[in-house]
Amino acid sequence: MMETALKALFILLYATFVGFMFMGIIRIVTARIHRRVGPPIYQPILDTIKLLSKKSNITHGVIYDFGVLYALGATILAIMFIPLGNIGVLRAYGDLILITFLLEIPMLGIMFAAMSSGNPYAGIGAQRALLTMLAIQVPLGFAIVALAEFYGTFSTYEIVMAQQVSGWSIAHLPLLLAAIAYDLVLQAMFGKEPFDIMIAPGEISLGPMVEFGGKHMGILQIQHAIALFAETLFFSNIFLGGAVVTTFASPVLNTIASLAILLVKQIAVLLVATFMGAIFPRFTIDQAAKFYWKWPTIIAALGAILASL
Amino acid sequence: MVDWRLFDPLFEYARKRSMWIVSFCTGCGGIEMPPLATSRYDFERFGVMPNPSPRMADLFLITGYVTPKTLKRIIITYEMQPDPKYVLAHGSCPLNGGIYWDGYNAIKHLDKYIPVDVAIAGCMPRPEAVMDGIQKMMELIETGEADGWKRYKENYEWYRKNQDELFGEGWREKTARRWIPWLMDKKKEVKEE
Amino acid sequence: MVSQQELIREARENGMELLPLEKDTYELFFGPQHMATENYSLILKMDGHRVVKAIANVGFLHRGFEKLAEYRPWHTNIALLLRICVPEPDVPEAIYSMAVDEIMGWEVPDRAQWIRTTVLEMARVSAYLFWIMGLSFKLGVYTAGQWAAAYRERLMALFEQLTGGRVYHIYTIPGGVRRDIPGDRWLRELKDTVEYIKAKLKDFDNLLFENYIAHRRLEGIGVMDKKFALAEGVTGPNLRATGVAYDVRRADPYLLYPELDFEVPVLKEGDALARAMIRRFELEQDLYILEQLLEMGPPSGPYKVQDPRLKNLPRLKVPAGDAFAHVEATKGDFGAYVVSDGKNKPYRVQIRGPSISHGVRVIEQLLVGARLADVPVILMSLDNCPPDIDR
Amino acid sequence: MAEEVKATWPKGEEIVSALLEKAPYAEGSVRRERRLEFKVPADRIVDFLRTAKASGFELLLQITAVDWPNEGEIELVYQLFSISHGTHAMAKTRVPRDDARISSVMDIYPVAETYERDAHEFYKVVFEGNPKLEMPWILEDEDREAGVSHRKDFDMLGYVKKKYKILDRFDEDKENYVI
Repeated sequence: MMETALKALFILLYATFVGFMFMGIIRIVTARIHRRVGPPIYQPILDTIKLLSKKSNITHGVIYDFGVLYALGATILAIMFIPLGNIGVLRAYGDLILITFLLEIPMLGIMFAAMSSGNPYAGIGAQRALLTMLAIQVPLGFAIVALAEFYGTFSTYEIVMAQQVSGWSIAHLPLLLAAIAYDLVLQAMFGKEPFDIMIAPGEISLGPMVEFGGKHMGILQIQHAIALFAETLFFSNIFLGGAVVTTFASPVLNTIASLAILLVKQIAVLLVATFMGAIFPRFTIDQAAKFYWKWPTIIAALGAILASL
Repeated sequence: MVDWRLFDPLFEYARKRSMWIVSFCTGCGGIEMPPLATSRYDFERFGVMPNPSPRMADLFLITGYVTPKTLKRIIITYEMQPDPKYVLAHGSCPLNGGIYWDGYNAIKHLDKYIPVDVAIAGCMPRPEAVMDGIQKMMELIETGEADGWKRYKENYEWYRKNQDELFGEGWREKTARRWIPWLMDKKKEVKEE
Repeated sequence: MVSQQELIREARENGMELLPLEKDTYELFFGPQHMATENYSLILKMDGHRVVKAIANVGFLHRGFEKLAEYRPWHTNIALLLRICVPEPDVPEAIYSMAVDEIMGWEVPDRAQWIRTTVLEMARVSAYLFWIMGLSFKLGVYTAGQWAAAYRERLMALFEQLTGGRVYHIYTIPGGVRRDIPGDRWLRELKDTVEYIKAKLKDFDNLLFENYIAHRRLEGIGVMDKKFALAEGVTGPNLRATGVAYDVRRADPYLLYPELDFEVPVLKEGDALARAMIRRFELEQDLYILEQLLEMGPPSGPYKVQDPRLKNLPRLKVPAGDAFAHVEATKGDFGAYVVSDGKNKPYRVQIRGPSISHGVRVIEQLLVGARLADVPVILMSLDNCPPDIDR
Repeated sequence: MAEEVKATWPKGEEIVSALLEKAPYAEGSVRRERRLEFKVPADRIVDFLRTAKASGFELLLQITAVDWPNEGEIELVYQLFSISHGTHAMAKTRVPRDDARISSVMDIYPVAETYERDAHEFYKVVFEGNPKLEMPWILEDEDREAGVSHRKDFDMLGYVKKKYKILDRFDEDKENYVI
């Protein structure tokens, strides 16, 4: 029991820290593409500390406070189900569909809070977020069906183990197609262009987040950091082979090595998303929905069909 | 209970190094904001970042002259910001009216209406001067002298009196109502209470 | 901590009405505290994410220039009036000086004409780069905007060498320019900058003007036809995007433009994409004009009129009369009407900014039926500049 | 002076005489190349602009109001531009200062609505037929009520002193101040 609690705590701390580093990396890489120096890598941590230290002048009711915590809770729960190298708390129950669901519901929490704030921009942002969620379900579903068909299991841990034998998922054509579709979906989950429709600073002033200030925004920053970590980790696990290192005698060394391998893969996923975000304009919401229901869906469905053959 | 005062130095450091600007370019100084944000000057190095929402912003850059019409929005936006918040007035015009010292539609002394922490003189101040102002603001935050938001709370009556003298009583409601009759399809009269 | 419900109750108790909303629509105050509008406010009546009605609320930048100009001597007004158009402050300087030249009957020397033309073209290039930045920030492709603002800095540095000011130059004065070109080195640097920006145009094409998503975002929104555009007083690139080849530099030539070789790009579609493409072609044309000017080289001679009255500018008296002068700015037809009654101050100065027609009636009509996501894009594609309207 | 370079543009003379044939109540002249000038009585301005638009003056660039208190009149200058002829033209008309009324030209040039709102706000000229004159334009309500205008009799410095209670660099003894 004690060991499980310690493991959970470690995962949480590690995910938060690395997630913040990821946010810093995104900002630095974007700045370098813009030919700027960019902020220090620990800038998101400073931002969060500052936001948490601010005073709240106004509240918008219970749901407004609860929604943010709900989002954070769901993300923390999701990170527990995803296998992190050799460490895992609930990884045995880490069902593909469950994790996908848990990675999406933080958005619902943010939406609860946004809707209860009464700001029209937040309302529009929440509508856009809902429609984006609806749009990404279809390719996401097909991608997961492709995985499940190919490996014959829904368990993330088993998929990771199977990849140690048969090679990375993306080495197989059906799963490569599924990975491409999933990567496009990931762009919307990260909130990067061309699918940052729900925040769209130039249009609706950050959308759902427009009323959040101080502590609410601080908690959302932590949630965002953990979610970044969880989403990249999930992708690395199911498509990029995860990391199961057993070469060293010491389990500690094995853990460190697998974490390092995972980190490299996660950063690769992150960089692809950042580069895509830097060169594309933003879609409007109807164009994005049409796009998701067209190309990624076709690609993922093809993958699912090929996988089931 | 945790005594949060223990963490004050950490908070001050974080506040200093992460100032988010309200994206409200109030005058011609807005033209120097893009150069500041881009590769030649790049204020993101110091964690300064424009932010679309006033609810999560710390620093209010008054970039240039302020007309009474804008000042109404500035006051509302300033009051929406959560504490602690800082105001950096940019250019000669918020100081004493600048080139519009005899103009009927430019505010002469901005600090009568909202507290100003740092002012940068010049028209138009060069980006280097603005960077200098931001550095000065960082110093003031570190030493705790950037207390405009405290002054605004303590002397709220005085500020309120000045604002009401300029705009007339009940200007907030009047401004919110002003456009409603024109937005309706049938021109309706808005009741006066 | 006050909750929203309490605030609403308190408001009701105090007799305040909440905003009366019509069924199924809501009001959206778009600006002035908004990333897309900058000192300009749109009051939108929305149905879902479609705009039902739009009203432009202007006047956030009103400083009463036209009244202030009546209180200031002729030469001081240049330092005042150039603040009307912040992205290209040389335009108000030039039109005011041209109008005063006409009343005074001054023939501006060749060298001054060359310098004025060069400065105006440099201002056009920098304003177009600034506009690229605005459009790309509204579309979400921040990379192009960041690069455009960085290239603009090179022109700012050149302006600084020439005039001593980065943004506000106060350089063109009645009768010529304030001081001479600093030397050949400046000309060489200008040549380098022109070549540099010309080489970088390809990047903007890839990121913005030939990008698939950008085309999807821009095409088919904010469509104007020729008749509508002419009736609404639309000028500049916005008019040329509807198929009317009206460019002040060709229709009413001034300075050195009759001697220069350049094209006036015209497109027929009249939508936001056409307006964006016109501006991109014009940026290329402006760089070409600058190349021609540099090849021509500044003519020798004085850089301002040899007139004893120019020696003591504060005592300058302009004979009674009136004159209208206009130039082609990046936003459209920028004009000044100056009336003098023979004193040392203008009797009346009226500045006609192009946005007074784009930013009020045109935008109100183009926005009806547009999606909320298109509002900033349409606003930016018209290149609306609020200080023109407010003055 | 403008008169020195007068009448050196034959094409302009043609345009003016063609237009004056259709509108005999107006006076017209050529100032210089691409600058025409017309003087129109205030009650015929709508007819004149309709004729002008039909004969090629497509654009209305601005309506400028100039206050002449000594003559007790407000001069309205309609800045027209003709793309087909490539010339600018001013149509000048005068209305009495105390009762400044003129009919709106909105149905000829719809954009005139904006210019008329501007002239109404700052010169108190009433344009009959313009529905948006009372709509808030640039000035705030309190300024409108206080009578801010750009007419020559508006005491700007006094108003500034009253409104902002400060005018630091102003010396009342000086007739002309230079900043």
